[in-house]
Amino acid sequence: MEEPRTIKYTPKDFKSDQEVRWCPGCGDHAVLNSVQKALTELGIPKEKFAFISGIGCSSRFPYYMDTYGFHGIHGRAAAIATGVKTANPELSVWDITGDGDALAIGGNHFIHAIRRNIDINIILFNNEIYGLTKGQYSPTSNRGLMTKTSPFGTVEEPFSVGELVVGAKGKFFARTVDSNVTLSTQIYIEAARHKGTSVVEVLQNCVIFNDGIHEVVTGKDVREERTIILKHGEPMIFGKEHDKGLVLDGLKLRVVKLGEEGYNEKNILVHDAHEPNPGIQYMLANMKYPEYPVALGVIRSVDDHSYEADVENQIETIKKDATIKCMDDLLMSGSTWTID
Amino acid sequence: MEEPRTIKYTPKDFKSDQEVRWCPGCGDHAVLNSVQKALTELGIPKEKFAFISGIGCSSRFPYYMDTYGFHGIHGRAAAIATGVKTANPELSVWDITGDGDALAIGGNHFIHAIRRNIDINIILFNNEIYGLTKGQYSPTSNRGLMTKTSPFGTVEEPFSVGELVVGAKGKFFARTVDSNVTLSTQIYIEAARHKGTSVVEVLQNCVIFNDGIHEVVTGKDVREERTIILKHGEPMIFGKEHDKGLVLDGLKLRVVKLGEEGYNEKNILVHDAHEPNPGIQYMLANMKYPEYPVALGVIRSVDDHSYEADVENQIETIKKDATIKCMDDLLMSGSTWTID
Amino acid sequence: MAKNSKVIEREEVVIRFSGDSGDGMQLTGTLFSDTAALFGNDLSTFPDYPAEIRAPQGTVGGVSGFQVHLGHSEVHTPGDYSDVLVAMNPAALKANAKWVKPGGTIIYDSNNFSDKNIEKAGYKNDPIAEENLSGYNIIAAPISQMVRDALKDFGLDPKSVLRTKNMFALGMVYWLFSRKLIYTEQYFDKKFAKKPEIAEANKVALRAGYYYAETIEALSPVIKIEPAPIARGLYRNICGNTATAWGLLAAAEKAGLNLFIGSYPITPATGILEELAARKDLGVKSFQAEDEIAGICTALGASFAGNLAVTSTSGPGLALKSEAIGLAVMAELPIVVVNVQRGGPSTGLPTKTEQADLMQALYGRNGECPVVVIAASTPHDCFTYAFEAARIALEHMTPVILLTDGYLANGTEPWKIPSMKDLPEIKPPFADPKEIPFMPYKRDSENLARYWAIPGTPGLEHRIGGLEKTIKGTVSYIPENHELMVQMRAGKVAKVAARIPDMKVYGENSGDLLLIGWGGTRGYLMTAVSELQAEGHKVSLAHFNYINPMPLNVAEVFGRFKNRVVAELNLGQFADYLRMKYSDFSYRQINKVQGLPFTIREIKESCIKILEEK
Amino acid sequence: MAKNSKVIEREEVVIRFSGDSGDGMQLTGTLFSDTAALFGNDLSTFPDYPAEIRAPQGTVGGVSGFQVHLGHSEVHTPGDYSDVLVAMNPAALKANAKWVKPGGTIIYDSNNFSDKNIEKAGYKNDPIAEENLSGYNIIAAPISQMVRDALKDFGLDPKSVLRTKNMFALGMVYWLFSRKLIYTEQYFDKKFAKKPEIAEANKVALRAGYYYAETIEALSPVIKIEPAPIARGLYRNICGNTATAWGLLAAAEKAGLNLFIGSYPITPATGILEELAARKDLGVKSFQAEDEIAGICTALGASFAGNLAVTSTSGPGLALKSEAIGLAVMAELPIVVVNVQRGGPSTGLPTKTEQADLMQALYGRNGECPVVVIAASTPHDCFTYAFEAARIALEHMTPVILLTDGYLANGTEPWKIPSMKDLPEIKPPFADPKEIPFMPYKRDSENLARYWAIPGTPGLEHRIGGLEKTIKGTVSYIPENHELMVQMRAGKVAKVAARIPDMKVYGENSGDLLLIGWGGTRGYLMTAVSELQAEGHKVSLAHFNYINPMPLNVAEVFGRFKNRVVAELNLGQFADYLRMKYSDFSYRQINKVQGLPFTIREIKESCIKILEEK
Ligand SMILES: Cc1ncc(C[n+]2csc(CCOP(=O)(O)OP(=O)(O)O)c2C)c(N)n1
Ligand SMILES: Cc1ncc(C[n+]2csc(CCOP(=O)(O)OP(=O)(O)O)c2C)c(N)n1
Ligand code: SF4
Ligand code: SF4
Ligand SMILES: [Mg+2]
Ligand SMILES: [Mg+2]
Repeated sequence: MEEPRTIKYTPKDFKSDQEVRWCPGCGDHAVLNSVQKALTELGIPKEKFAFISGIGCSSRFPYYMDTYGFHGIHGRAAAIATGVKTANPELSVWDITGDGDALAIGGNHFIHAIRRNIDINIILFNNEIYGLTKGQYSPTSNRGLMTKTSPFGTVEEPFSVGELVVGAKGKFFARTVDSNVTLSTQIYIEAARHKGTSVVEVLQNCVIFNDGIHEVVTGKDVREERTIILKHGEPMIFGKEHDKGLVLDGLKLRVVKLGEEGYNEKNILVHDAHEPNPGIQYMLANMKYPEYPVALGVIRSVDDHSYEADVENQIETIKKDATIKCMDDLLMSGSTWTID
Repeated sequence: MEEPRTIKYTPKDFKSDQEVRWCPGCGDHAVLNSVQKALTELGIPKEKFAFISGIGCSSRFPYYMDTYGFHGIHGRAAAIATGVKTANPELSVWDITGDGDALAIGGNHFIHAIRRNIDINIILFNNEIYGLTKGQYSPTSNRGLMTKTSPFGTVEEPFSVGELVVGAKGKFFARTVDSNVTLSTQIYIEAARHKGTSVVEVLQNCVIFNDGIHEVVTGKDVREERTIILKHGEPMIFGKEHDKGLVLDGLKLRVVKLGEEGYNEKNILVHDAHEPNPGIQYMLANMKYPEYPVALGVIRSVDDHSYEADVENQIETIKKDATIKCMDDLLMSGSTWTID
Repeated sequence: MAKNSKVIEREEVVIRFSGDSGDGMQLTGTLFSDTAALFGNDLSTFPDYPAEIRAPQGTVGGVSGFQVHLGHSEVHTPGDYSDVLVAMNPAALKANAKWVKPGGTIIYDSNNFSDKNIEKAGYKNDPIAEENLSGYNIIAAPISQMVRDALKDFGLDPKSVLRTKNMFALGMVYWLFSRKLIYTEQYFDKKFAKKPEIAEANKVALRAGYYYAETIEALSPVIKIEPAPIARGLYRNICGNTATAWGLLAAAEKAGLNLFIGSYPITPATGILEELAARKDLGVKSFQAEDEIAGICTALGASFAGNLAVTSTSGPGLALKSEAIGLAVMAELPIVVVNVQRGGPSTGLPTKTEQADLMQALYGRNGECPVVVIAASTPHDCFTYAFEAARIALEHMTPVILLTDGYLANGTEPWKIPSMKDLPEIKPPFADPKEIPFMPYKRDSENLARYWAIPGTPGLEHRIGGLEKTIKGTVSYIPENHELMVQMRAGKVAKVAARIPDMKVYGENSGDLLLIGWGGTRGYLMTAVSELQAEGHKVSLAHFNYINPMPLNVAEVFGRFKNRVVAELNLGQFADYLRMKYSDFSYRQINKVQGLPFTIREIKESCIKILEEK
Repeated sequence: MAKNSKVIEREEVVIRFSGDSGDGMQLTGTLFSDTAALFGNDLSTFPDYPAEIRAPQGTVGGVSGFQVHLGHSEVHTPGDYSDVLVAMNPAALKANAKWVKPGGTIIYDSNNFSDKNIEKAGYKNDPIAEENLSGYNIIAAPISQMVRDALKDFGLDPKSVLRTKNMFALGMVYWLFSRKLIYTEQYFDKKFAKKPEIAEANKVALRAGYYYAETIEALSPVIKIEPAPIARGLYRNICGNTATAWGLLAAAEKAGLNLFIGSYPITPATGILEELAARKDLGVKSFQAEDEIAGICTALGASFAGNLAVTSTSGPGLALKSEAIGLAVMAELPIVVVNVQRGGPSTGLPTKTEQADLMQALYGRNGECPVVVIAASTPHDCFTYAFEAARIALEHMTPVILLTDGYLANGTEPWKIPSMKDLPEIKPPFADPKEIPFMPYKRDSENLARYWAIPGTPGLEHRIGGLEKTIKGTVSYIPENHELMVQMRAGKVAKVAARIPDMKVYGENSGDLLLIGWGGTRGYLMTAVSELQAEGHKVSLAHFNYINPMPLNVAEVFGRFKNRVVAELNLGQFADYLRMKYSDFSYRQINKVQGLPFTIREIKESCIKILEEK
């Protein structure tokens, strides 16, 4: 890889000339801002970014970025992005996708990208609904949600994104909220720097078809009590008054009050995002309100082989000792005979 | 559901008139025997069985069963089986699939069937190779495996079936070995009786393209030391001499020797397949030789809503109070006017 | 009701309601059509909205429209050009001005023509001037202001007040056509039973608009369109997607089978899944699949299990289903695949209409893989052809692809409600439980359908699948068996021709020119042919609903005309298909690929050109 | 070497090695052909094996065969009927007896004709009698026994000993054709360098067979086929799949691009992925995808990123790729989609050959979605047409579907090795980094290709995708823009015609009958036409490699013949296609759908029938 040029960008440098067409009030606007901010911090020249997406409201994202962009077909962003990154590992490749795009039609490419740990950054806009097709339930919609295709309530269990990521051998999982630009920006930066597949779940609001679905945990008045922002190496404390924490109780997590039952900052769990064994991270990713606060931040971030690097290495190794160096060599290799 | 007729079957009753065409020595033969044995124990009349499969060596299975059978297309068995079961919940529906069929092309249907917890029994023949297409690596092949499409060794991380099942919200996961007919039969019976999606991973030997891949743990001489057969409610003890057990060490499992370090039958972990929180089961499913014995038996079996039952219930509830009882009612419903 | 003295009668009229996506134009248009229908006019409507949920406010890209065509005689299309345009903002004017008939009426909300909005719409100067609308009847109504005034005592928030603008405009239009307000008022009473203040506000705005129109007199004369002489009976409005869903439901009831639909949402087909998901009262099992492949595969499973199985989708989704349609062909299971065509290729123009999936429906599969293909031609005959698709699938044990399109799916028209007892019986070829062993590929000697043995039936256990088989269901690589089975599958589909009606020509049975069409363009082609005939041309129409196989008398019909021209919304797929099937004839083409229906004028002009050549 | 005095010379001969799947017939056939090729014969081979990995031993379903056709003059097919059949068991005899020429030689392993095996093969009595082979030269050789004897001192286990039976049989055949053993011996020395005892055992068995044949004299006379007068040069054997892989590699080198292949294994296409996976020495990035959709989508990503991108598959896989091919059409990215056709529909006859994916390749996508379609016609010209496919894709910025088939994929023939310097240059239309802003849908005025801006290039940032766009890449629903873009995409593909060679007829330039074919049937059709011409008929052959677009002179060529007949391995897809494209002509058809190639006799008989009609 060549050295990053030292270029200073502002978010405006990443804005394309296209009108942004999301509904006023849609959470997608904030995500766009956060990503544009994050890119300015990476020291990567603009032309090295490729934004790939599927189909959905969120998947219109690449049009609004003044980078290389490819608006694909529904569900296939992870596969297209995998091809881009494998072909050219020098690009910073982003996969922009929705809960329907990534987890319904695109579920297979999603889990396989993760399994291979190819170095792409997947931003999954989870509004728990199909926005673009005007409001059908998605694989992350909760049981009972009434939508156009579930007028009497869905009878399906939703995926939990973090759980599926871990189940597919995921090495990086983070969660953020659309409107929290500061946290989001930080997470996108970490995702971009992580080598391997990074999955960031964004709790995103669809004002039109599923308004306020995350409000119960992300609402202004409640969010400090109902979410916890995890930071590697720091104790798992949350609450408006920083008065609550997480501890292990046997094999389960438990919310405790600092200063009660003998709990204090010292015996609260310390977040280890780098632990390869996903045990606690798995539980953290799965925490649900009201039993637990919902975990935000980088929940898991473990270094491992990345696919495209292994591919390049294997090629380099083999090339070194190869007797076949070009097509003419290949054509003449093996058993041949001459007619004269 | 109607009462099961009290019919006594022998395995022969489930053999079709078709010649079995697997390679001599293939593990599939033993699976066929085990399943045919298991069916005799279920008290379900023969005509109520439907065996659905994808494409692969293993997927030829339905031809050899004298039941209703549908040999589908590659990867789609779970979807077809879902349709069969939703349409007619009275059938006992089996999905026969391979590691390629279920986890490569069929990965999406696999995780969605599991998420919905539809009451089908998925038997996944895991030979860690594509058999029918003559030996390419699969999503369960270990890193480095040399095959026709990875002549220099694969650079991909394999899925762990149990981990993926849990990640997809799986409620039933078991593992067995093709050649262990007694254990397998027992597991198939439990899978069939479980209401919801049951996934049984069979460590299956492909004599032609991946011979002996499981031998290191399932070999006659070593299997007692390198596998553990889990039974709900029983302590996790294994070894030829029943002298080893599993304990929890912090958040990790550890193999201990009974009679050493103060360990005895009493303080060995007791298997709880019914615990909804997958914590320990997840670790058990993921145990790998040489660090651990490989877990066999029913690792997870948790009752929950099953999709087809919820669908039927919703329909029944709505039908009860509905004003529209037939098509003529529907045609005349809402706003209409008369021209005369 | 109308006190205006000047009243003129008209045969037909086209009205277009147009505004921002948030302006409620779809509802406005629907309420207007309902009132017209209840009055007894024949009508046809078409909604037209942007692909984005909310495209940027005030821009042309964000304009949402609803066109209504009503008449004293039969109406076959929503109309090309409008007599009246309601434009809620400058963008709406920009998007539609060129589609107003010379001298037509344009009502616009003058409060919304701010400089900012005018610029947003892409105008440089005064829009009316820029559009050169001097010969038109332009009504600049301060609608926003007037609803604010009318509702000032309601205590509603300003947003809610402005949301009634559409009703003010509707009131004006009602006055213009001297229509009753009562049906619309009843709608609000019912809809907002729990929010009576909202119901009242809308009704007040509606009446305010009506009286405003009466007052200003700028709108006179009042236009009257007498009821159409339509057949007696009970009517309702129906759009193509609902009609499709209902046709399938009717077929299930007639066949005595449960209906299963396995689908994945996609514009413009989603309405079918949505309607059927709501039909739990009739026991429908609606399965929202994880993707299109699972949609058809669950349906195939349900078909195997004995349901009437359906999957619905649009172009890209049909592409994804191709492999599984092949399995359905090989397994010879009944299944209906509904494809609501939209603009392509790829994601294309998802909310627009087109007829470019014909070749895909006919040939988009590996191997020799014949299916029955039929196409609906009006919103309400989607019912008929959905029923037909199911009937053919079940009685002939074959997949059937039903083609509709975005225009039919969303368009509505009045429909004389059929009675279930008048629909034909459907009798699937169930296997005889006594004929043991069951041979899955034994066929009915007449129509070549295999028999259907439903899992759960004792003694009929059998295996089917995608590999080539003998009659007994044994996998077979025997060359002659394969060829035989290929021919049997083709033959089975060909035999369907015996159970479909002959092609009936619209117009004289012979002549100078036969206009040929298929699917959703029928209204336009019929109207064009009617007008051409009225003008003395020897033109008739052959419109196809059965595409594969085709009616048995087609060649004969074609032979009776001097020229043939195929009009379709693609580059000529049906024309090419006819060249294959009826290669003795030559075919001219009229094609349009703009995401829009034909206009009648386009068709007529092309026909006249051909007629004049000779 | 051969001491036998009676020697006859033959122009050509067909030999079929046949046995159980485990009997090593594929290797035997390959070794025989290698020796023949090194001797200088022209040849063509075809392996034929069951779909099951190991079908039940001893049954007809489990028979694996390898046919070799070698000649003193040009050889175009593996031959219809064989002169010599080697049958390692009764099932092999059963499967092949009817394909031996009257009076031909049949060598069989008499030790393997036990009652049990005879019954397994489905014979009731003595197979020789039952097959009525009295006029044949039947050699009952106790092969099993003789290898046991020959290797008794080797200390090998009985299984390994019996595994050399095929070499004994091969030795006999070598004697019969008076061939050298040396190449085969060298093969074993190399192959089993680390297991010299196995190498030796095979060599001993080979020699034992050779001397046995010499001894029994039953095989006399020895048959000599002199070397063919083939062009001077360096040769190798190559099968279609390897040739395809190499053609793509050559194109990548010529274009100066990296080669990326994203594929999912499927019979009979897997060999292409396997060959390219082994070509890490040439830097190939081979991606084994999770499914066919990921195969093409990763390839599209790689194409976007600037690689020569390829995906390879067979029928059902092509169906799955349809939607993404549409995206490639819309994004106008270069990509080669190789489809190795097999028996369909659905899973069909996966190991058999067929030409029934033509319509799918041409039309199997939603919307107006044109791609370039070309077809290879011999195992070795898969190289040429794979290269052509890549050249067209890259230079015209379009997806290209390359059709081969199971027969080409597995068949081998000698190939005069080309030199890279003799292949044409490939110059993709890279965007000029100075022309800013980059307009993704601006086109080359001559061939209508858009320009290719590779991510990583400063200043050329842009967005593409599946929604309809303006020339600038802005999403657009403007009706006229859509129609224009539809026409541009169609026009771009049509313009490819200017860069492909004219159709050259094989035979006279005019005549009574033009036999028309496409793709993998060429060898059969050429041979049939040669023979017909030799018999005095005015028949020529027009064989198509470029299917869409077609060469510019086709209509002119067709017009020079009184009759046209289209021969293909399907129900008439190319014939129908010609009816669409060249509707001024009428076409007869010769069709076969048996999972098998044509026989020359079939073609000739059908042609003669047509010729006699007039
Ligand atoms: C093959 C295909 N199937 C279906 C669709 C229709 N479709 C477009 S987006 C979408 C789902 C969008 O949901 P999500 O991914 O959650 O994105 P959001 O709009 O909520 O951001 C669907 C079903 C399509 N465009 N293509
Ligand atoms: C659409 C499609 N793609 C690919 C194939 C080729 N194919 C058949 S089986 C198979 C994989 C088989 O592997 P697995 O599922 O593990 O089954 P096994 O043969 O090992 O039992 C593949 C790639 C196919 N038949 N259809
Ligand atoms: S529909 Fe929902 S997700 Fe889509 S743009 Fe509007 S608010 Fe956002
Ligand atoms: S190839 Fe392997 S998996 Fe397939 S039948 Fe043979 S041994 Fe079994
Ligand atoms: Mg969403
Ligand atoms: Mg396998």
